[in-house]
Amino acid sequence: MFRTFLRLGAPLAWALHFLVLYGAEFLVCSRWGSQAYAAVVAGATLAALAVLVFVVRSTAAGTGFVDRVAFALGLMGLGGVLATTMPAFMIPMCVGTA
Amino acid sequence: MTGLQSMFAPMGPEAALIADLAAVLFVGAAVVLTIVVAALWFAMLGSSAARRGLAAERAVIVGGIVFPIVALAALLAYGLWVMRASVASPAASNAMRIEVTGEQWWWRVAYRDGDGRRIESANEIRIPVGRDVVLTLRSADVIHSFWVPSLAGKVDMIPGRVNTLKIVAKQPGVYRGQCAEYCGGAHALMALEVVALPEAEFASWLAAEGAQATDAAGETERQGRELFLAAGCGACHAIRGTRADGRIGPDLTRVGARRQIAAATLPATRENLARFIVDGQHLKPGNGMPPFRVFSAEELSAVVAYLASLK
Amino acid sequence: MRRILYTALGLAAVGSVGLLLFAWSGLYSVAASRGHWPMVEWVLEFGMENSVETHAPNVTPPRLDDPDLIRLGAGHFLFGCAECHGAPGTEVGLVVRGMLPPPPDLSRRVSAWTDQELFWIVKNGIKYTGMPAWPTLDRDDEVWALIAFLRALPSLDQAAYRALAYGDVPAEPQSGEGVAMSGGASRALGACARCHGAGDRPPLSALVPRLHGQPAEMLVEALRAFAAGERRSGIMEPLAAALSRRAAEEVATYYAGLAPLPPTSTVQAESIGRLAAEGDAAAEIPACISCHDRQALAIYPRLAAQSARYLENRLRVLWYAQPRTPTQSIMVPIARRLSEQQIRDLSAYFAGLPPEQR
Amino acid sequence: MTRAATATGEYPNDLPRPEGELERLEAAWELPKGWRIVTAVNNTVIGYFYIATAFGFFVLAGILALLMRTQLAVPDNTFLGQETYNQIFTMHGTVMMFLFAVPAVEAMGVLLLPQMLGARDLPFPRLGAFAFWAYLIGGLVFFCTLFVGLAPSGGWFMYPPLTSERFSPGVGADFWLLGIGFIEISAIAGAIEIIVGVLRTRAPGMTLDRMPIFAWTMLVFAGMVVFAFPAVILATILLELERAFDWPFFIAERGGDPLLWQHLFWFFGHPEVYIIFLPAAGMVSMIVPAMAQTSMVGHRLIVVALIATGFFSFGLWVHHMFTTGLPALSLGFFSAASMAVSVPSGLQVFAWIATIAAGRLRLTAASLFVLGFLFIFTLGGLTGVMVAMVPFDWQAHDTYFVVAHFHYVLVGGMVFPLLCAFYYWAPAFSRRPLSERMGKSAFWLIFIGFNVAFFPMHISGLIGMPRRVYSYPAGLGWDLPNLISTVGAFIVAAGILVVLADFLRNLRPTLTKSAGDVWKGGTLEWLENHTYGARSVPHVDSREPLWTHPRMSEDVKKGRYYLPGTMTGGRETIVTSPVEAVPQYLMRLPGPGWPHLIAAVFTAAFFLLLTVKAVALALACGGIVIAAMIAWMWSSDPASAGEADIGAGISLPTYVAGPTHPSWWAMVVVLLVAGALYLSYVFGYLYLWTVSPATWPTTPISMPSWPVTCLIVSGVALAAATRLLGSSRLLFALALACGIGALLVGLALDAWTQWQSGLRPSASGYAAMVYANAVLQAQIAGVVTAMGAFTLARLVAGRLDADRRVVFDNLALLWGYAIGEAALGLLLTHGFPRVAG
Repeated sequence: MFRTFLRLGAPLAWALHFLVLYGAEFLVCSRWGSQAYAAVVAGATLAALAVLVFVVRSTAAGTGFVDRVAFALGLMGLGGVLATTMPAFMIPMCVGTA
Repeated sequence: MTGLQSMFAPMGPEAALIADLAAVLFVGAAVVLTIVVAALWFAMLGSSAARRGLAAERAVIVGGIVFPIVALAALLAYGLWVMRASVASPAASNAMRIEVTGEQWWWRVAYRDGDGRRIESANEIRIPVGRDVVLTLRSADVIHSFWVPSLAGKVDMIPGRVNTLKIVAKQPGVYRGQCAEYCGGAHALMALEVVALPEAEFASWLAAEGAQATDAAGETERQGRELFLAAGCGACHAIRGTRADGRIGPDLTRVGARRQIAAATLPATRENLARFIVDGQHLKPGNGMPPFRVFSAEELSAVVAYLASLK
Repeated sequence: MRRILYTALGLAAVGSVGLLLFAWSGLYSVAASRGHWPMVEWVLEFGMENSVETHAPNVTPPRLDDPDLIRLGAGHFLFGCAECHGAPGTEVGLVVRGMLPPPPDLSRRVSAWTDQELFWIVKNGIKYTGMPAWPTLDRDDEVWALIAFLRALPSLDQAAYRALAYGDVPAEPQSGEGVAMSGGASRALGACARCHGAGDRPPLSALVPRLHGQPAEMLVEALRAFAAGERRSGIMEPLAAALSRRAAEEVATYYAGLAPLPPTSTVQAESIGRLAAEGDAAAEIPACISCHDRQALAIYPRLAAQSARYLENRLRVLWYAQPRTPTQSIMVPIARRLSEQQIRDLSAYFAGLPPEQR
Repeated sequence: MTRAATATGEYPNDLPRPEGELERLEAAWELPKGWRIVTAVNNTVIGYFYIATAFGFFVLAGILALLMRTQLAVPDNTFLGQETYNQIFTMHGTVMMFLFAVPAVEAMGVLLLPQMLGARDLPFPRLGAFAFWAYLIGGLVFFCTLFVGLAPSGGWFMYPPLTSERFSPGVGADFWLLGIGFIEISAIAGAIEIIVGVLRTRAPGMTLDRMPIFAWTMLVFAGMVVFAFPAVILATILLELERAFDWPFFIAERGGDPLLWQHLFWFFGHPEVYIIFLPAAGMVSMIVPAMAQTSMVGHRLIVVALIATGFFSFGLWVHHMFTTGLPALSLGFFSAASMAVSVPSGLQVFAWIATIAAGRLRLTAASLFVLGFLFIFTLGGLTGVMVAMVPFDWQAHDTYFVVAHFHYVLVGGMVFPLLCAFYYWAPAFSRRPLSERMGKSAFWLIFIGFNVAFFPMHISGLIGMPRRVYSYPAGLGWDLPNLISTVGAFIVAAGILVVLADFLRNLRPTLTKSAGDVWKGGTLEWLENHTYGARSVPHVDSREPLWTHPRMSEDVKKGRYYLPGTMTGGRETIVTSPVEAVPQYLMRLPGPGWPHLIAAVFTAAFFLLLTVKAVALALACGGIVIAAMIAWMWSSDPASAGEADIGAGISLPTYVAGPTHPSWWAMVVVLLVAGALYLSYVFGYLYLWTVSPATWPTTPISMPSWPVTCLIVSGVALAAATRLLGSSRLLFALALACGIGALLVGLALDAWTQWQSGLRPSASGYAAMVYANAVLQAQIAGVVTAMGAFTLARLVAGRLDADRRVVFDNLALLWGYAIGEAALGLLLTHGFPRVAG
């Protein structure tokens, strides 16, 4: 079970991170404002990065096909999470959510 | 490559920013396409050294991963910057506010004059040059999309939602736009014109626009007005100053002054007015106005004369 | 397997050629005077009965004991059916007796059919018998009126029948000159007043419009549209077609000159009054009164004090109509925007409106 | 694996093979004769039908495109009327997406996968056949609505409120909703078959690492279908409920929201593009190495790219909604994800170029199509990056620029590879290869015509021409680009005609004497191909076994490898473990039959009759479907036939239960589908709350204590039944009946309580969502009940016991899921209003 998770962990972490950032924008912004939303973004991103780094580290040494694929997916996931987070730095938060 | 309705003829700041972005994108795309085609060429017909280089997994990683990531990250940053410039700058305090409501298949337009009184019009939006104009976009039925490429990108009009769009016209002129979201039947025939006027001209126009309809001048016009009222036109159309106060179709108080009719798809000539009254379902199938074949030829021209006199 | 197939195909081919030869020989007599061979008669009848049974629509009929429906049906029966089928107190005409098959006496035969079967026969007619189809296929409501009458027919005596079919119009001319100049009973057949009433008499049936005080132009246009087949009605089309242009204008002027009848109901709901007077912009329903009050064009009908049942029925007919006349072109799209509830409420509202108000 | 076949010459089975072995194998796999061929279930036969049907729909939808291009050739044209044009563009999009693209790639999977993986057939042949027939009949009827003017005209994206009862009265929209919803279900059935087929029926030794790229793409494809299609199925259910019963999911005045549809539709619609593209890319990844005679460079990178694409593509859906006025930052997230997804695609492009550089590309017709694909797809990808830039999209969205973009992506990315695949794989399934000469002329016509038709659309879009317009005025500069596009469209049509002519002249489908390995391909589909696949199932120890073992074809044909005959006398295939492909089980497969065909015909009839509101007839058809399905399933799950020796001393059981059995995997995939559907619903519920929280109740209704009790009882009964199966038949039956009864009672009680509280579904978006939950729960509970009854019948008939228990295992999975979903439903509909209120 844990191995299976490890193998698909990277894309799943990306998907969850993406969903949290997108979903929270409406919910958090309309109730608690942009500060709280910024905290959510930061927290979710750190958590996702932690998972991804863990996946990458624990599969880096593997030689089997599945491990190598999981490793590469981990790197892709890292790229994906960073790309997703980029707009949060550039676009003002909570604009147009009223 | 400019037309009446082209994103390559930017006349407003947002459209200009997007046109610049487009130029960067086109050049970039041309470069990348050239690289790919060249790589393909060398892969098939190049020297063996070139082919060995291309065949290495490293080439795949550099060309297929590293290069796209770098290029796309830069592009994304640029795109986000343009977006920020469009959405994050508040409208000026003297901004003009105009309500535009999409209906199947025309545009209801409402201005507010100095006293906050609502002045309704249709299918032709007049704006002052150089001033921020904030459009409040709504829909009365299905989803429409407001799009005047020379001024800005499009924004949808969605039932139950209110969207806004800020536009500024840099110079006087007529900018054509068109509904960009498929809205059923005559979607193709739902256009509009934005007429940008110098500030002073706009002010006097708005003052005139808010007044009551001009009175029927001659005998024919008077007869036309009576026919207009007796035939029930006023149940759907309003002409301020008469008992025609319908809210279903476009307000006709200044119909004679408009450049076009039928949502900017027909020049506002008397022939076209007459054709639309009698045969509107043929000119614009499915539109809400039934054909009024109840008039004799003279009666019809009297009605048209009256409408044309409403300037 | 294959042999059986070929044999069957061969037999079928021989059979059809044989039939064709027989028809070509002309030996078969089509004379109506001789009657059918018993075998042929049985086959035809058997086929007809089963055909009707199969085609009869699976619909629920309206209430057939509705007096308004029966009276409307009676009016048409006199004009369209009695000539061949006879009626209480009237024998079948001599000419008709030579038909093959002879038209049945309806007071005895209708009980053999279900409502739906009768409806189908009256609407579509029957091949090879002389029974015609309803003049238009668009007016099921009228066909049901006739069915209602047919259900009532077996229990009618001559007096009751006459009261239904003629109303206050005398069934026969009163003077010898009248008979000499216009030909017996036939003149009364086309009398508008049989159904629409006249003077201060309202129509016999609430399903028939009140013409009293309507603009003459509207009435002439309606008769023209009926005659031209643009406005569909199995009852009115043949009658209007028989009128000359002048006669139509005369009768229109006559009715236009009558005083409007008083309102038929007193129901006046506030909200529905607003719909009639202001319309509903969100639902794209224009105000009714902008075309139907006294200031409107004379080609538009006035609705105040009109019968509510007529208005309801008319709006429903318009809902399904293919617009052909200028006024239908305007009204059909509007009628289609009305809900069933609005149709009922608006009809009641106008029926209760005193004519002098609008 | 003691005696794995290697180059040293040791084989699993010895020669000569016993007398009559081949004859028995052939007899077991014999095809029905004459017109009874319609009862056939072999993947090859169904695959032919499937591809031919899909290509037929391609041609039909292409004709619609020509009609549209004729109309748009000149301004103010009156060739087609407004309503006709609107119907035609709606049908063109719908047919191309739902009746051509997805079925075509699924068909390629059905035809190629067993051959490529060394299986005798797919694991559920009748399910595959059912999916095909349902698609054929449903698709044909749907297309024919065009001829009677009943076709939908709301666009293939069917946005409400335009498609609501108010703005689209008439049955056109219902045909779309029920017809397409039903074809989606057929696509999901195919996807289940493909997932289990790829994971469990590979040849011994074909580990994931050695699995052909095409199989990888089909696996990702099927996985995406499983998660993407339920969203649109839910959307169609909701819209049909709104149209038929006035439940206001999308009506803004009553607390619905038109954008809910867009979210659900594009959550399916964007992955859909990759669902179509990935298998096509997989075909290219098979053809390029064969044509260049070298292994794929970056094989693993491509696998990673495929998986990454599968995931990233679910994060793009809002990029179809950039102009709807969503918050800017949200748009930014989706813009970023849209950029991220182009990395894996770029990676594949460079991997193909590298492979071409590594070998020597023979310039065959197939190669030309690959090159055309690379050019067109790259250009489409680049314009894709452009429209992923939010501000640029504000201008380009819903214009001809987008029309140009996605035709470059879809025609470039899918039609070119498909034509390429026809030219490449025809010799494996036809007596004659297709003509190279005609193929090349077709390529040049299609390639040139395509660019002539679609390149000018970039320009006409940017100079202001919106999509979906049936006419345009002169004088806006659109005249010339449109005329050129129309000319191009007819050139493409000429190219397609050449392809069709080539099919007529040279395509001679066969399962006995195919032209064979004319390209010297390295994968197993180039073994000699029969109704039963290859004579024996090879042991695979590399990615291109036919290159590693040049004599493999001969040896396979002689029967030297695994399973050279039939062990049980019927059809069978080897089931292997999902990662390492170790043989585990010899699965017996059903042969031809009528029930699945009857079930398909009447399922189609059921949906189509519902559309025209012939409810009684529809229900009658539904009854026939159930009867046919029972007849179909009754003969499944045969009792054990003992152990079977497939060679190399490997003895496989002929009966297994639990996770080893492929149907357990299929059921798990079904649960994933159901779960995805329900999660889409949960999203919809929460989404409507964010839009109009005012319609949510301030005083929630009473706690659902009785429904919860019922669910607990049901769960206990499930656990009891699982134990009792081995011991007491009577108690088992009792537990089963009570447990399922409790589930039904619980759900009914909950719905009844809501109704008693005065809540009516047409009142608000909230109310509609509450009852939509009941509808979804009832669906699952209905299936559980039917399966429960079936299980009891098997028990009574003596076809279910402690060992022969697959039927119950599958029921238990679904039953457990149903309890879980019901519990989640209670938590949502009762808990959420309390938390939010």
